[in-house]
Amino acid sequence: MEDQELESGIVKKFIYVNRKAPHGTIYAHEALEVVLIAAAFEQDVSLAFIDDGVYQLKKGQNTDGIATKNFTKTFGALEMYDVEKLYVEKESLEERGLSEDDLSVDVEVLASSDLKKLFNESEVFFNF
Amino acid sequence: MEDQELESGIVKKFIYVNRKAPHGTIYAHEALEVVLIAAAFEQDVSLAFIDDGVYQLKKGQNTDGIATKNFTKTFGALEMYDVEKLYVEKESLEERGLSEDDLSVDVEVLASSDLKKLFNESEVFFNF
Amino acid sequence: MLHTINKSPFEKDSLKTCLRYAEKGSSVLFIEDAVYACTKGTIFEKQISDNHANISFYVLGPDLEARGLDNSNLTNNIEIIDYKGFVKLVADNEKTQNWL
Amino acid sequence: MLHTINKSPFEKDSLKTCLRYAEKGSSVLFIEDAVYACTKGTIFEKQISDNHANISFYVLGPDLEARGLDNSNLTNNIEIIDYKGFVKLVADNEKTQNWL
Amino acid sequence: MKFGVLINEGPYQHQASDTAYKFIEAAIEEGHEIFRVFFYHDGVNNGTRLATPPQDDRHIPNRWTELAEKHDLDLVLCVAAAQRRGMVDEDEMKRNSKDANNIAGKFRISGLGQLIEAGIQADRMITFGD
Amino acid sequence: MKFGVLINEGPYQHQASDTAYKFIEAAIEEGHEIFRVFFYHDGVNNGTRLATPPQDDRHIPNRWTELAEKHDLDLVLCVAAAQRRGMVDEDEMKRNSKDANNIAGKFRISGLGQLIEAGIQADRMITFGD
Repeated sequence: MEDQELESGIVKKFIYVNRKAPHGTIYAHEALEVVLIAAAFEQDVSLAFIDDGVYQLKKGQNTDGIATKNFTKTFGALEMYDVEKLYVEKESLEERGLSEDDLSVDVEVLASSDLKKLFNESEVFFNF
Repeated sequence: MEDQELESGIVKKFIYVNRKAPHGTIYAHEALEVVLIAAAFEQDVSLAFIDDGVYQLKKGQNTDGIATKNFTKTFGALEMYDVEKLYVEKESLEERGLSEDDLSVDVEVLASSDLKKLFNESEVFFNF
Repeated sequence: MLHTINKSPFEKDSLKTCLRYAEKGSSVLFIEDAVYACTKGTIFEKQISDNHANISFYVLGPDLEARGLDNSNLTNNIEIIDYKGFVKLVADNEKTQNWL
Repeated sequence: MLHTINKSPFEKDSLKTCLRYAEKGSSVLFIEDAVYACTKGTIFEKQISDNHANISFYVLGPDLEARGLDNSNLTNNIEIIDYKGFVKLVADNEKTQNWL
Repeated sequence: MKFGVLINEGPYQHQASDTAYKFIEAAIEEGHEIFRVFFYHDGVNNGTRLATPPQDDRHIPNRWTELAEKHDLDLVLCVAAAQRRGMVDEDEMKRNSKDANNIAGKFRISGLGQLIEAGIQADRMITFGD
Repeated sequence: MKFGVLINEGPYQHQASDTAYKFIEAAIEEGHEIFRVFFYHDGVNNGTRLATPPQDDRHIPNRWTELAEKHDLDLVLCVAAAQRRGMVDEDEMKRNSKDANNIAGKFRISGLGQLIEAGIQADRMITFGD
C-alpha cells in the first residue's frame, strides 16, 4: 500500500545538510548510506556541504592507516545513482584554506546567500 | 592482592577535569559517579571545572521538566565524601557572565595561570 | 522557517552558521545545552540583539530550568516556551532545519 | 606534559583552552578530527606559529592521510608521527591531559 | 498534522532521546499524528530490552515502549545501524547466526527506506541528535 | 611501562575506540604493558557479541576480543554504565532478571573501582573519547 502511494507520484525536494568532518564520527558515513537508499525513491535530491562537512569531499583520503572503511570513495559513485546536485558553501571552503580543486567530485560552490535560496525551495531536511 | 597493594599506601594526586555542560550529555553525571566511588580509595582528589564545566555547579538546577535525573544535587554531598578541593576557572566563569555567587557549592576560583600549577602537581588525569 | 540549535555556543559553532541562514521572518529555537546562548553577560548577547529585529528567538523553558536559569538570566527579546510551544513552532513553520 | 586534542577546531573550542594550559616545554598532539587544526590557510596557523617557540606540536600521520592531507598541507613546525610515536610521547611525558 | 521524527543518539549519553520523547508526548497531546519514529546512528540503542538503569532515574527504553503501546507508535530501528551496533531481533538473530536477541517488543528493525518514506509522507520532519 | 586506557565512546559512532585500538597495538609492540582497558559511558557498547557490521568494514568488538586473546588484555565494562545501556553478562542477566545477555567472551563487567585502581597502578593513564 505504501509502495503504491510512492508510485502515485509524490515527489518532494529533499536536502541533505552535511556539516561534520569524516572519520572522527560516523555521521558523514551513515548520511551517505541514506542518500544511496533514497536514490531509489526517485525524489528530488540535493546535498549541501557546510562547515566541516566540506572536508568529506577532500581529495585523496586514505583510511588504511586508521583501519576504518573509506566511505568517501562512494561520493564518486553518486552520479550513477542520479544524485548530481552537490553544493558546497563558499565561506566554509575558504575558512578552511580549500578551493574547488581540492575536492574529489564535481560540485557547485555557492555563497551562503545563494545556498539560502536552495534551503527556501527545499521541502524535507535531513541534517547530519 | 590488589587490595593489599592499595592498602600498602600508594596515594596519588588525582585530578578530574570537567569541561562539559550538565544534562545535554551524560559526561558530567557519570564523571560525578567516578568521583564518589574514587572517594573510597583514599587518594588525593581535586576537581577542576573549566569551560562549560562551570555550568555543572550553577545554583537552582531543576530537571523535573525534562524528566531526567538531577544529579547536580550530589555536588552538595561531596564534602561528606571528603572531596573538598573544587576549583573553578575564573576565565570560564567570566566568559559565561557568572560569578561565585551563582554557584551551588563552595569552590576556589582560580585564574588559569594558577590552575596550571595544580595541573603540574597532579599525577592522574581524568577528563570528562 | 524554523531553526533549532541544541549545543552550547561556547563549545560548538552551530549558532554562527545558523545565523548565516536564518532570514528575515525566521524563528530560532534554543534547546538542550544551546539555552546558554540566551544568557546575559556573554558574547552571544550582542549576536541576538543584532538580529532580533528580523528573527524571532525562542528558548525551551524546561531546558532553562534544568540548568538553573530563568527569565532574569536571559538576554532581551527571547520568548520562553514549553514542549507544546515547540510543537506549535514546528507545525506553524513549513520546514525545520536542525543545526546539530 | 602532553596534551592531546581530537576535535576539529572549527567545530569545537578545545584548542583555545589547550593553549591556555600548555606551558613552555609542553607537547601538543593533534589526533582524529583535530588534525585539521594543523592546516595552512586557516586562522589556526597563527595560533600555532605564535606558540611554536615554547610548545612542540605533533600530528598523527594516519589521521592526516585518512583526511586526504599530507606534509604539503601543514603549517610549519608540526611533526608528523605514527601510533608508535604517539605511544612514545605518552611514555616520555609524565602525564597526559586529553582535551576531549 | 503528521510528524516524522528522526533520533540519532542512544539513550542517556545525549539528551536527544529525552527531548524527542517530550516533544512527541506534547505533539500527541496537541492532536497531531506521529507517522513514524526512526532511530538511526546510535539512536538504535534506544531499542534494547536489557537495560536496568538506577531506580531513581528514568527508564528510557521502557518509556518508549509504554508510549508506543498507549498511542500505537511505529518505532523503527535502522537495520544497517543496528547490525553495526549489535541491536538484534529474532529475524536478525537467525539471519546472522547470533545466539541471542536484545530488542524490546514495541520496536521493529527495518531499512532506511522507512526514513525516506517518513520524509515523503509526513507533513513535518524533525531530527534530534548530537 | 604500564598503561591504563579509558574508552568513553561506543563502536563506529566515534573514532575513539579505533584510535585506542591502534594505540594499544602500538604500545604492546613497543614492549609496554597494558594494565587494563576500562570502557565507560557509551564505551561499554564495544563489548557486544551481537554486532554484524558490513563485511568490508572492521568488526570492532571482534577486533578487541582477538587482541585480548593474543595479549591477555583485561577488558572491563563499567557495571553502572552497562546497566544503563543494556550491556549484560550472565551474572547481570540473573541479578536483573533479564532473559538474555549480549557481552562478548573476553570482556568482563565490574565496578568503577577498577578504573581508579588503573589510575593508581598504571604509570600512564590515557583517555579516548568525544
